[in-house]
Amino acid sequence: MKKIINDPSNVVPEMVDGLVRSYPQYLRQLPDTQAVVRADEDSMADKVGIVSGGGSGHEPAHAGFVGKGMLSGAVCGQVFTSPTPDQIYEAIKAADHGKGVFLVVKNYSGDVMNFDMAKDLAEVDDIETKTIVVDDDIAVEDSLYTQGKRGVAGTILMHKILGAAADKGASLDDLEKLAQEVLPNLKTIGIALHAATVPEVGKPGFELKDDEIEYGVGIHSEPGYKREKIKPSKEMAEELLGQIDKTLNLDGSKKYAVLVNGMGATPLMEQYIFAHDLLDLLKEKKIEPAFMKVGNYMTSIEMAGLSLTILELKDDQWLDYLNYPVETIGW
Amino acid sequence: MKKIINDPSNVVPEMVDGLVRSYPQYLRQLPDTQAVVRADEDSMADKVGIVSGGGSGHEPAHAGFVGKGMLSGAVCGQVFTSPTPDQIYEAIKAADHGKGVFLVVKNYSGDVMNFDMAKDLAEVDDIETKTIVVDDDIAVEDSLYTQGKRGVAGTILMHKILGAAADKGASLDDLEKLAQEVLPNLKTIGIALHAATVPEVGKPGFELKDDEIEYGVGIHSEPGYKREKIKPSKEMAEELLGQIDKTLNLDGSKKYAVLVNGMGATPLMEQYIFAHDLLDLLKEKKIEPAFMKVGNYMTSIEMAGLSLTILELKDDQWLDYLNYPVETIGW
Amino acid sequence: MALTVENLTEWINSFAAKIAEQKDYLSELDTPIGDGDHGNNMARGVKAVQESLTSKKPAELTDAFKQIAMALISKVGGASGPLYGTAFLEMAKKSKDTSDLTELFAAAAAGIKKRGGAQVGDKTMVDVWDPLAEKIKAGNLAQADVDAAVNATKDLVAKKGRASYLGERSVGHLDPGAVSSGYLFAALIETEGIL
Amino acid sequence: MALTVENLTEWINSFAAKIAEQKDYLSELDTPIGDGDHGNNMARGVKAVQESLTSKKPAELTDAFKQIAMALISKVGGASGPLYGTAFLEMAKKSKDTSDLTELFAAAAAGIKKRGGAQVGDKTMVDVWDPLAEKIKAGNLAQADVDAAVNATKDLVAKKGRASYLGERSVGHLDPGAVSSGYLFAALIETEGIL
Ligand SMILES: Nc1ncnc2c1ncn2[C@@H]1O[C@H](COP(=O)(O)OP(=O)(O)O)[C@@H](O)[C@H]1O
Ligand SMILES: Nc1ncnc2c1ncn2[C@@H]1O[C@H](COP(=O)(O)OP(=O)(O)O)[C@@H](O)[C@H]1O
Ligand SMILES: [Mg+2]
Ligand SMILES: [Mg+2]
Ligand SMILES: [Mg+2]
Ligand SMILES: [Mg+2]
Repeated sequence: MKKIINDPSNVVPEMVDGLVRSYPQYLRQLPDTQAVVRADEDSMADKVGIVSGGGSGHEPAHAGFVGKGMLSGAVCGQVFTSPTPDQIYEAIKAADHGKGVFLVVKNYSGDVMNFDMAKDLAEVDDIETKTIVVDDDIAVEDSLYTQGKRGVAGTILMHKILGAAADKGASLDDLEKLAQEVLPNLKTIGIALHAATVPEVGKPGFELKDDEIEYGVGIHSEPGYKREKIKPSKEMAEELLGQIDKTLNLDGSKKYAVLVNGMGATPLMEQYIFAHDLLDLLKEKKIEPAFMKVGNYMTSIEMAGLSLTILELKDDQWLDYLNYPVETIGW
Repeated sequence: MKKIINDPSNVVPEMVDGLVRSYPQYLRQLPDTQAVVRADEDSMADKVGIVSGGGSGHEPAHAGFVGKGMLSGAVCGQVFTSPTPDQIYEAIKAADHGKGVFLVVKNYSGDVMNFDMAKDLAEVDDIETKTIVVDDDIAVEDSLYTQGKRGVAGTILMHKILGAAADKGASLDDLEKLAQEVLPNLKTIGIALHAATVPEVGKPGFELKDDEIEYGVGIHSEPGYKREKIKPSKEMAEELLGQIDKTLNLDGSKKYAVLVNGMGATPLMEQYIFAHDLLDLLKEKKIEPAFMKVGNYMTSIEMAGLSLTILELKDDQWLDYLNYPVETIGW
Repeated sequence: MALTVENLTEWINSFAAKIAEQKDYLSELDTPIGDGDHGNNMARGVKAVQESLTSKKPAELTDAFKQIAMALISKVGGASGPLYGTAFLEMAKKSKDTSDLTELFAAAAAGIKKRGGAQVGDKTMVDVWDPLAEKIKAGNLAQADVDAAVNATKDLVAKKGRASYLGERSVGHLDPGAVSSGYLFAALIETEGIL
Repeated sequence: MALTVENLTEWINSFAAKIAEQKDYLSELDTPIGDGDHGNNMARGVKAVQESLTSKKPAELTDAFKQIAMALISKVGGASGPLYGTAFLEMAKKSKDTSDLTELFAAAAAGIKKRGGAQVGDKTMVDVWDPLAEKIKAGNLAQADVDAAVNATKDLVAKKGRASYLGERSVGHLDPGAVSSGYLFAALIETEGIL
């Protein structure tokens, strides 16, 4: 393991410190926590707060999306490990400005349970909270009897849409309704060329041979649905788009937002090439994305690979929300 | 070599196509070239154009900094290879709106010579051009008898400052004066954990052992000034800051802008940890950066490592220019 | 055979020692079917538990359980944090009325099941807590039962937690949370005069 | 012994063949002391030159040189593109007055020196162009001279181009641009009736 770090067990506090001190205009760290909230207190007045977070290692998610027009706060857990309820609770308190707090949680047992416990704590304080559990990763079969699909890069689009709506004055109930409407239309699927190394673990989460790629990986080196020899970008784009097409039934008469998300170690060069292939394939379906973004948004430390997220824009307002101006580090 | 690409000899056209089609609101590609200019034509009216560029592989540089308030155009050469004069010339023509065009060139023999030849072509058309050759990389000794220092990540701050000045109506002569004043105060030094692989070459530019790092590398896998066993981030920060201190004589009574720049494969987690260590060291010198940014701006494909740029803000206006709003993909 | 603050502390210290010793092993178990952090998570947690019990000696059983719960909840994170935390929080609640281990463990096991929604057979720590709480009730908990419960998770298909993403591929691997829970019960057995 | 469009084309085709053949070798030379692309750059360039000369057969020497220059300038990129381009552009200019190789090569070598600012001894293509232009003038250019000029770059410290960043560490490596230039002169020698 070769990393620019000090003590592997201290990466999160040092990282959060570096982030907040580099960007004091955006972020404030809550004392004795690894939770951050907007520095711009005024921008939260009279608005529903939005709090997200999860394990660290997904930078710029989630702290990089804290700011006017997007998240009110983010809680940074240990690497790939859900933050604890006490810290989430602190973020909820700081994000509450009398209108309640909406929680955006990625669907992992740890996140769901810890945010749940934090919710219980907030209830004691009479802070009203509601939650959306994002499960956009179609690589995993959904089932009532399992944890179900994971929450991955699509979460960023959820943050963006909810953040804009909250900034425009949506109530906690409005946000819950909006989140529930958006969620079934939000689908993501990823691919890895090599896995991430958690600093405290010291070796990659899984091993791929020099010519192997894995389809359907999660953002914590969870295994995917198949492993294959490396292929040209165009064929990877075909595979990922094909999977999404199966669930969204892509259709040239509908509007879509597209996010090509780098996993951390994959350069923009490759992401743009993939975007080129993807746009060609979409064109064959007579689809021009109404909104598109390419870059590192929900990473997996230094995993090489990318994910493709497509959101069917059922409502034109969602597009306005995606284009709504924000003041954040990472958007 | 494991990359998300198609034909290694076709990465640049596919990348530029993907980039421009993903972000039509920012960029327009000039026909039959790999040069891009602002989509927002109006924002260039009556202003001096600013054109930069160089070899590809540094994404988001330079095309990602094309947009209102920053560059007018960027020319994308082959990977790590200067673009050709004919393409630079096309970008100059498109960027010229009657007030001339200012060229920002990184100090590599190829870039300098190709931009020079383009300048000759533009002169025939009576388009006035002036040039700054950025040579911020202090890893290389300066000398009249050599190519001198290289141009690296500091170039982004040069783009930002000149872009804001041009947007506020600076003339070609004003820009030249400004660029020449900024340049001697702009210093960068980098570190690599592993080198980049040029797609057409297929193997890394140099080999580092599993526990080795190289100080002073360039952004094309140029070798640095020493190779050592990996150290904690804090000691790397000490080394890099120490080198910059030697040339800038850092002083708590002065103002500085700081850029921590990821090389492509180094995750933000590590960059923020480095920033944490750096800010601690600066604090010992009673320095709080007046401006700071951390992220991937001038990359070297998928090189792992980072660079540190410090600009002494001799003039408060430079700080205003750094904070001036822009509409670009990458800033 | 009675639960006291002293033997509770002894039990927990013994559990903490086992976790510290097996930290790497637990993370290794979590690598093929999880994210490789279970050992680190638990080690961080039990260290905080010990610090809490040392810096503020609990007077009552309820305080002791609460301190343990809060330390685990605020330091473990991940999935195991709220689950272990809930287990001890439920024991804290129950200990107001009784110090009977049968009732305490029944409450803890029920709490884990409620918090995580897992059932016996889902290849989670529930597969250890649930049957071993029954053994405590039956008054015959032995190390062989612990080993049996832990080892039984090997052949199961994971239905909850990260391992569930693997589906059938999770078969053949022990569940890390079951293994760490096994240490908790092993430590209990080894603690003189508690059972 | 006269330069014609025909033997110029033959010379350039022979140069192009050598470049194509040695593409990987040239990039390899460019790896320890450069960025590993010289072979690719040159291969791209000479391919464009051949395409240009095939698609539009030049009538005059000047046109031929100009086409070659423009193809190189617009396709090679990097440092070698403008340098080779300048060399042929200077030959194009000079060829309006004369077809004497001595004068053409003197103009080309001067152009390269001016464009890049390098002198003899800086470990660049100048170390091939400059002495071999002199040999042409002396009327006794031979393959041994080419080899000597190219090999002499091995012991030099680079002062210009990317290799200069290495300083002393550039010693012991051939300069890639010198090697590719060597092919140009070797091709000239092999071309019947041109020298
Ligand atoms: N829903 C659940 N119910 C019960 N136990 C669970 C559940 N989800 C996970 N676990 C337990 O947690 C263990 C993993 O803990 P840990 O690795 O610390 O957390 P994470 O999975 O968040 O990395 C699993 O081995 C399993 O025993
Ligand atoms: N200033 C210069 N003057 C003369 N020749 C130069 C100069 N700079 C570079 N060269 C030549 O160019 C060659 C490198 O070309 P190439 O690899 O194609 O370009 P780049 O260095 O831009 O990658 C060197 O080997 C050297 O011969
Ligand atoms: Mg975890
Ligand atoms: Mg090059
Ligand atoms: Mg785990
Ligand atoms: Mg080269």
